[in-house]
Amino acid sequence: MGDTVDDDSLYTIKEGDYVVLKRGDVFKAVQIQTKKKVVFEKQWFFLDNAVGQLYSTTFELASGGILQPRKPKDPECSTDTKGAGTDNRNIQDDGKSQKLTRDDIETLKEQGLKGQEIIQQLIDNSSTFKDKTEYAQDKYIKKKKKKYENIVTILKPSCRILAMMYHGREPGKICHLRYDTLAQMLTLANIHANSKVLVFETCAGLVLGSVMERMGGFGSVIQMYPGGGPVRAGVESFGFPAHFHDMLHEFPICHLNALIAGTLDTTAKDLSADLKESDMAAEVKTEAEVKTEAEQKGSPEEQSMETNSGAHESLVPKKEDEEEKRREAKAQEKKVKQEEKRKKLAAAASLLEGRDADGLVIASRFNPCPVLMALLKFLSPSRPFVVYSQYKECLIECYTKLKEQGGTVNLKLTDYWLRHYQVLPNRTHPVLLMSGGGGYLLSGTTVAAERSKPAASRRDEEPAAKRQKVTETEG
Amino acid sequence: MGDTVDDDSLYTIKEGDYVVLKRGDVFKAVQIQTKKKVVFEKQWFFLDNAVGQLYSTTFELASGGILQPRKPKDPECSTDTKGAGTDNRNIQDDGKSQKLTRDDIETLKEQGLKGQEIIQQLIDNSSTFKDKTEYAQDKYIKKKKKKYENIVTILKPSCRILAMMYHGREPGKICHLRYDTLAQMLTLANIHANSKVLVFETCAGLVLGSVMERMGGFGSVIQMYPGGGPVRAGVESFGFPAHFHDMLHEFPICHLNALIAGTLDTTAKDLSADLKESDMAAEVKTEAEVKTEAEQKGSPEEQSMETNSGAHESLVPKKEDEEEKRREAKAQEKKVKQEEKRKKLAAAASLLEGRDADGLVIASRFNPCPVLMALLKFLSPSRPFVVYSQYKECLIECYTKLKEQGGTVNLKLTDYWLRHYQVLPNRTHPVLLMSGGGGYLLSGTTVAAERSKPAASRRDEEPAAKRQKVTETEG
Amino acid sequence: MSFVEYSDCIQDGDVAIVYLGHESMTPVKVKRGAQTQTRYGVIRHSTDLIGQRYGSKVTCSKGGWVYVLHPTPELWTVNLPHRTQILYTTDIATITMMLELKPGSVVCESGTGSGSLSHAILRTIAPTGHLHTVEFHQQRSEKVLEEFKEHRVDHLVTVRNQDACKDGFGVTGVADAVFLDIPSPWEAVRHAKAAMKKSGGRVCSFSPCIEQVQKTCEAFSDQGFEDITSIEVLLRVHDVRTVYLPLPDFGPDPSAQIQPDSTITPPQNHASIAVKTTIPPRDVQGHTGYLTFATKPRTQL
Amino acid sequence: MSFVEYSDCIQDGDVAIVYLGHESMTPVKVKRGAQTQTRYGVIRHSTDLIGQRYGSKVTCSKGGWVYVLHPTPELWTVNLPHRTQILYTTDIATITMMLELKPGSVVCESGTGSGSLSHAILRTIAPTGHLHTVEFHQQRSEKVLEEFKEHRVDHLVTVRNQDACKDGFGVTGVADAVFLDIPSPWEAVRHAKAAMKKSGGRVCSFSPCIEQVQKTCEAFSDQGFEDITSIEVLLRVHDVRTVYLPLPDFGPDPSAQIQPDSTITPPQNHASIAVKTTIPPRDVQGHTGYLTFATKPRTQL
Repeated sequence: MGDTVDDDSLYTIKEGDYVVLKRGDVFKAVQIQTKKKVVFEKQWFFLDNAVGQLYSTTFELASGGILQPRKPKDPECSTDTKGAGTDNRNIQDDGKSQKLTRDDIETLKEQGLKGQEIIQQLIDNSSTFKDKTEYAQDKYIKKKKKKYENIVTILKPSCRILAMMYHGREPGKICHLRYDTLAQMLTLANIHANSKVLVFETCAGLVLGSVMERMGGFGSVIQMYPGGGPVRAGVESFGFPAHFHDMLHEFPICHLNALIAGTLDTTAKDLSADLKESDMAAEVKTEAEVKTEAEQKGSPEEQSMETNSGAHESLVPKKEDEEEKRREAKAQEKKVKQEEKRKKLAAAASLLEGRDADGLVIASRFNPCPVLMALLKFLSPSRPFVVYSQYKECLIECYTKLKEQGGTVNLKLTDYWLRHYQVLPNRTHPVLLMSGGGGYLLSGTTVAAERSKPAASRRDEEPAAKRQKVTETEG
Repeated sequence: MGDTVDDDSLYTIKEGDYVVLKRGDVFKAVQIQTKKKVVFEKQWFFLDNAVGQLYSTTFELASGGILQPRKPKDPECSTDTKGAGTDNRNIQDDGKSQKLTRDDIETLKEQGLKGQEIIQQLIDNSSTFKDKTEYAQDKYIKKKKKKYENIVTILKPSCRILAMMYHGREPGKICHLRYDTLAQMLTLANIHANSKVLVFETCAGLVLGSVMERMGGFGSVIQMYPGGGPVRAGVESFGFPAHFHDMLHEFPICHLNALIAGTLDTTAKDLSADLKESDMAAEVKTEAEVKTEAEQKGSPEEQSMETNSGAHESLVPKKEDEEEKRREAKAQEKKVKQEEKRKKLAAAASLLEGRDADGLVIASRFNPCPVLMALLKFLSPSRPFVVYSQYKECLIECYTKLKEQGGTVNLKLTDYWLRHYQVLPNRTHPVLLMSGGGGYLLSGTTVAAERSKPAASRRDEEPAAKRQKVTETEG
Repeated sequence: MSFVEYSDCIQDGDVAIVYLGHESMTPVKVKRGAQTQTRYGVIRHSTDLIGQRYGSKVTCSKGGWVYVLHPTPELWTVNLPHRTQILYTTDIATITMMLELKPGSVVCESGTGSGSLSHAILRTIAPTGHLHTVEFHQQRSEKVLEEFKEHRVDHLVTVRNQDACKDGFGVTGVADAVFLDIPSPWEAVRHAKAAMKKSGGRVCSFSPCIEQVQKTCEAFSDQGFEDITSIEVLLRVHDVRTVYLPLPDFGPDPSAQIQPDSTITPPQNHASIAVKTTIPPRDVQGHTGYLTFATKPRTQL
Repeated sequence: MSFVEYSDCIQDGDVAIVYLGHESMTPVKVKRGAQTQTRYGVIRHSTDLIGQRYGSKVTCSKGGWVYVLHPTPELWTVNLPHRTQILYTTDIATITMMLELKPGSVVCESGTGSGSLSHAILRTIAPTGHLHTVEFHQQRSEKVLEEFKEHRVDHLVTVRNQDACKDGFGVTGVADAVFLDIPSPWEAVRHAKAAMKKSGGRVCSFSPCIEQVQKTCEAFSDQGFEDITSIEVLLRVHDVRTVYLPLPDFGPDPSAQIQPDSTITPPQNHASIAVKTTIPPRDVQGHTGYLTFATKPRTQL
């Protein structure tokens, strides 16, 4: 039987918590820090008052950036619309239908009117509102609400919320991986507790965090990372309990060839130069900085990045006499960290060496084919894998290579079509705007490796799918 | 003001008419020929009784393959369902719910019961029918109707009906061009009366016929054809009045290079060898045979083709003494036909030589890029063109080539998503089965040819679309 | 120039489409002596447009240049002044085929709206067909008639300012096809039937909401229409792009070092491959409306 | 073997998936001494299966061979005996994420049906969660419990044979998430609310028809649920193919003949190019159902 305790203390917002702010369909992940200004949807405020409140509480923004818990069941939907016209034959669009001027509205705001009240004022002062169709009235209110209502809800983070947040705010950071596609990946890779999963991603840590959430702290996750250090900003946003991090391992792919060849010596104190160097570079940086660097390497033009190298420079000591001591301490610290790193690498390597992982998830801006071919070697037979790419062509390459090489079955190249609906009395229809694409997946299952066999004879290994057309051949 | 005559004589089925048979969603194009057995949906019958009836009449199939006009408002939907269960909790599927055996049903048929009556018998003898949900009952009735109702409707052909017919029955013959995609092509190419349109297709003539229907006999269509002769089986099925054929011209693409170079001499009696040869080959064949051959050339494995080479062989004379005469007559006939062909070619060439066509439509199994690049030369500036391909990759090639070369604007690579709905009280939803894909279109507009300019500087000619992502460049 | 027949050269009084760049166009009424301001500078109608061939490149005063295109219903659809929600080419193309429109067809339409579909209908039914279009909003019906005149298609169309639900289409027994784009199409179904030929024809109703579709299907069925089919067609645009995908660096390959020929350089850290592909726009039109088609059978009188 | 934990080798009593070829699989209950007949010949459980590693190739008596796969909820979904319409992986994956399921989640489900979703839920909430699943059809509820035992997940699940609309889920205030797949989900909404934790949770209803969605949304709203969202997710499969496109023959190119080097042979009549592409299956699943999600807020008691 599961844990059915329903104790409020589990649901209380505490200082240091990672939370998600929500207004309408817009999300933002932040950490609760007192006296720290947060900017969300072009407004700034402090989260101090959230501490001690329960998760999922909605707050009103008062002046001075103060949050005030909103009373439950505020009359949110009670905007008085005074009847709707049945069509719009009598509406003339002359731009003069609103009697309130911009200045009037500013005055109302200064008088302390709340969003809801301002909207009511706008409706009362609109000469055309009551002639609009119900549909048009609804649209009008929604638009105005967005503009004048100052509320924010604080949520506990989850894979669902963070995936929707990244997709909505910063799709470029997660390779345009849409949340429903991520959902498919987690299921297709059979991610669950007590398994050993390999993850290769450049999605800000979102995919890694999602895998960890689904494993609930049971089992092991090995993050195969490119570049100077593992990217985990997205993982932090999940706000996992500390013990979740015990299951997380990391392995730099720059040692992958050595590992595969069996020449990686993790007992040696002196690891190959490039690892040491990249480690050194990574060590003196904060997690956030590493992330920034790692992402920038691949996409130097990325616009939305906050670069911040101040931390590094502040380490440079001011006084000459302290220099020596610091240098020594730093060297010592460096040594300790290097030893830690070595142990970590050794642990990850030993997890990989058995070549008995239970799942593989790839979602990156790298060409996926070489990554997939290298990492598949580490899976047990009869285990699922899934590769995401924004581009179908990349997965066609993977598919072709796998068909040539054998060792996998149930290969499937897919994408998904996500449609949202507006369900309202007499106004039900698909939402007018939809996502253009959610990316592509290639999924499959490993099987026992073949005794080497010419590729040509492989064709008949899998009974061919019913031929679809004359001029086509499978694979 | 249009022709608003609503005279029944226009709507009477006559011998020799090209018509379309319809049952449910299934169509078949046939010609009305008396005493000729027609096979449709696994049943055979004669169309003799249809002559003199009005188009859109529904017939019952009586014994001996005789058609009998159905009385209007036959109680089609009155199957008595005796109430529906609200869910299926009580249904046990033991395969014993139907008390009528197969033999019983055959007996009923022999007794002359009509489809509707047999279905009612099946319902009355089903122990589970009344416990089924309304939804399940509906499904059951539909299934049985399909099996036992013997009705057929005779329709006047149209682009809509023929496009749906080909897509449903023989998509391989029309390069899997879905009817809604064809609809887009006709509109994107601005097909209308009094224009001059180039068509290159290997879609059995369906695309050509659709273009002709939209031109209503006004203007000219030049069919650019590959291989031995133009394919027009699909055009015949439209049953156009004779004068429509006056606007139709044909040009074999094997002379295209010569035409472009200005070296095609259509006044010479002796045209280049390959044309003559292919003409000769085509002459002694019926339209249908030519079509068969032309299609088989490209797709030798096509299964659904009815090959019929009897006609050719029957021309071989039996008696020695008649041989001479026939040979002479044939030579004469050949000469006349050759002259006819020459004139036709000359006419088509002179239509093309002005390079002032108003539209271009390409839909074939050939790699479209060379076809498009060659045929675009014959359009006036500011005219639309549209290329269909089953494969997006082919149109990416066209797009890239056009961007390099210039001379076109408004390039758009598109496809379409077609969804059918079941609209029934409390059972409204998208149809559960849908078409996987309708193919891709590249459309655009010609503009005045550029003075030659290096491709590199072309990039800035068209203000770039908003860059979507860092690692991408347009085009 | 006319919307139903091409001309080679631009003439005084034409409506031309000035192509400014990717998805940026503007319609211009050509008038001797007039000027049009664009972001590339001024276009002088007398010298830059009149007498030029459609499709020509025109250099503006600031040295920038544009193309001048012959109008078509499809270009008009993306350039017309919006007075209402309009129908776009994807739906229009489907409607045109499924209503079996062709030269000579007589068509009824309500409402006219901004005339987007009307122009496409006129293009297809010319030169021998006729469009009866009904618009209840007076201003709009006047405006659209003015446009029909400017576009030289007014001889093919009758515009009526009335309510199709109450007053029908103003004609009886003449139409091959009827199109409805009004809030309560089910109220106009019997008028649609009355407007159509005794021998039958095709009808289409466009509605954004499924409840409208349900009521309309019921009305079609009640009025004896057959083959009632509701569909939805969505356009998907594919933007052609070349993308550069970095290749992962797995470090030195010990198995490769066995080879004596060490002149082969290992792959560079930031090597990448170029892939020609298409990407979808981030947000696309997810719904315009449902199209319900039906056939009016021969009426027994 | 268990559906919530991998094993390396096949043991007596396991359920294994025999992979026969593209989209052709069959589940097998492994039993010492038993045999399974396939189109490639007989598989002898004692020698061919027991003790073998999952994922191995097994040669059948006729010389043909198959792979034996470890069961997963996803393989089960495409291999299970259908006793009802079932949910497929595309909807299941969406439901799992949008209900925020994870190890430890307590979930209520009705109806159990053929157990397709149930197995996926159990996989995700193990080892510390629990599933309360309600099925009104007695035979089905017995059958699915038997399967849960065979799949070694019965310790994680309680199966109840009752009507969720009338009798609810048999638990109060314990669920993090509730899933409804019943003909009248709106009748079960208040029971769903009662089953859920005071602190709130997520709920989902799956319905094929839009009218069901409308009534369910209303019920959710009436019962104070928030963030009510209806979506649809469709799977699109792309079959990878190499296609050969013929090149057109435009005849001899006079401009090419100018070149003195005539050794270049003109393109052959039937030359073609190969293109690596994907094609869609001819017919695909066009609709399964609408998924309506909502959040139960904290209940003030």
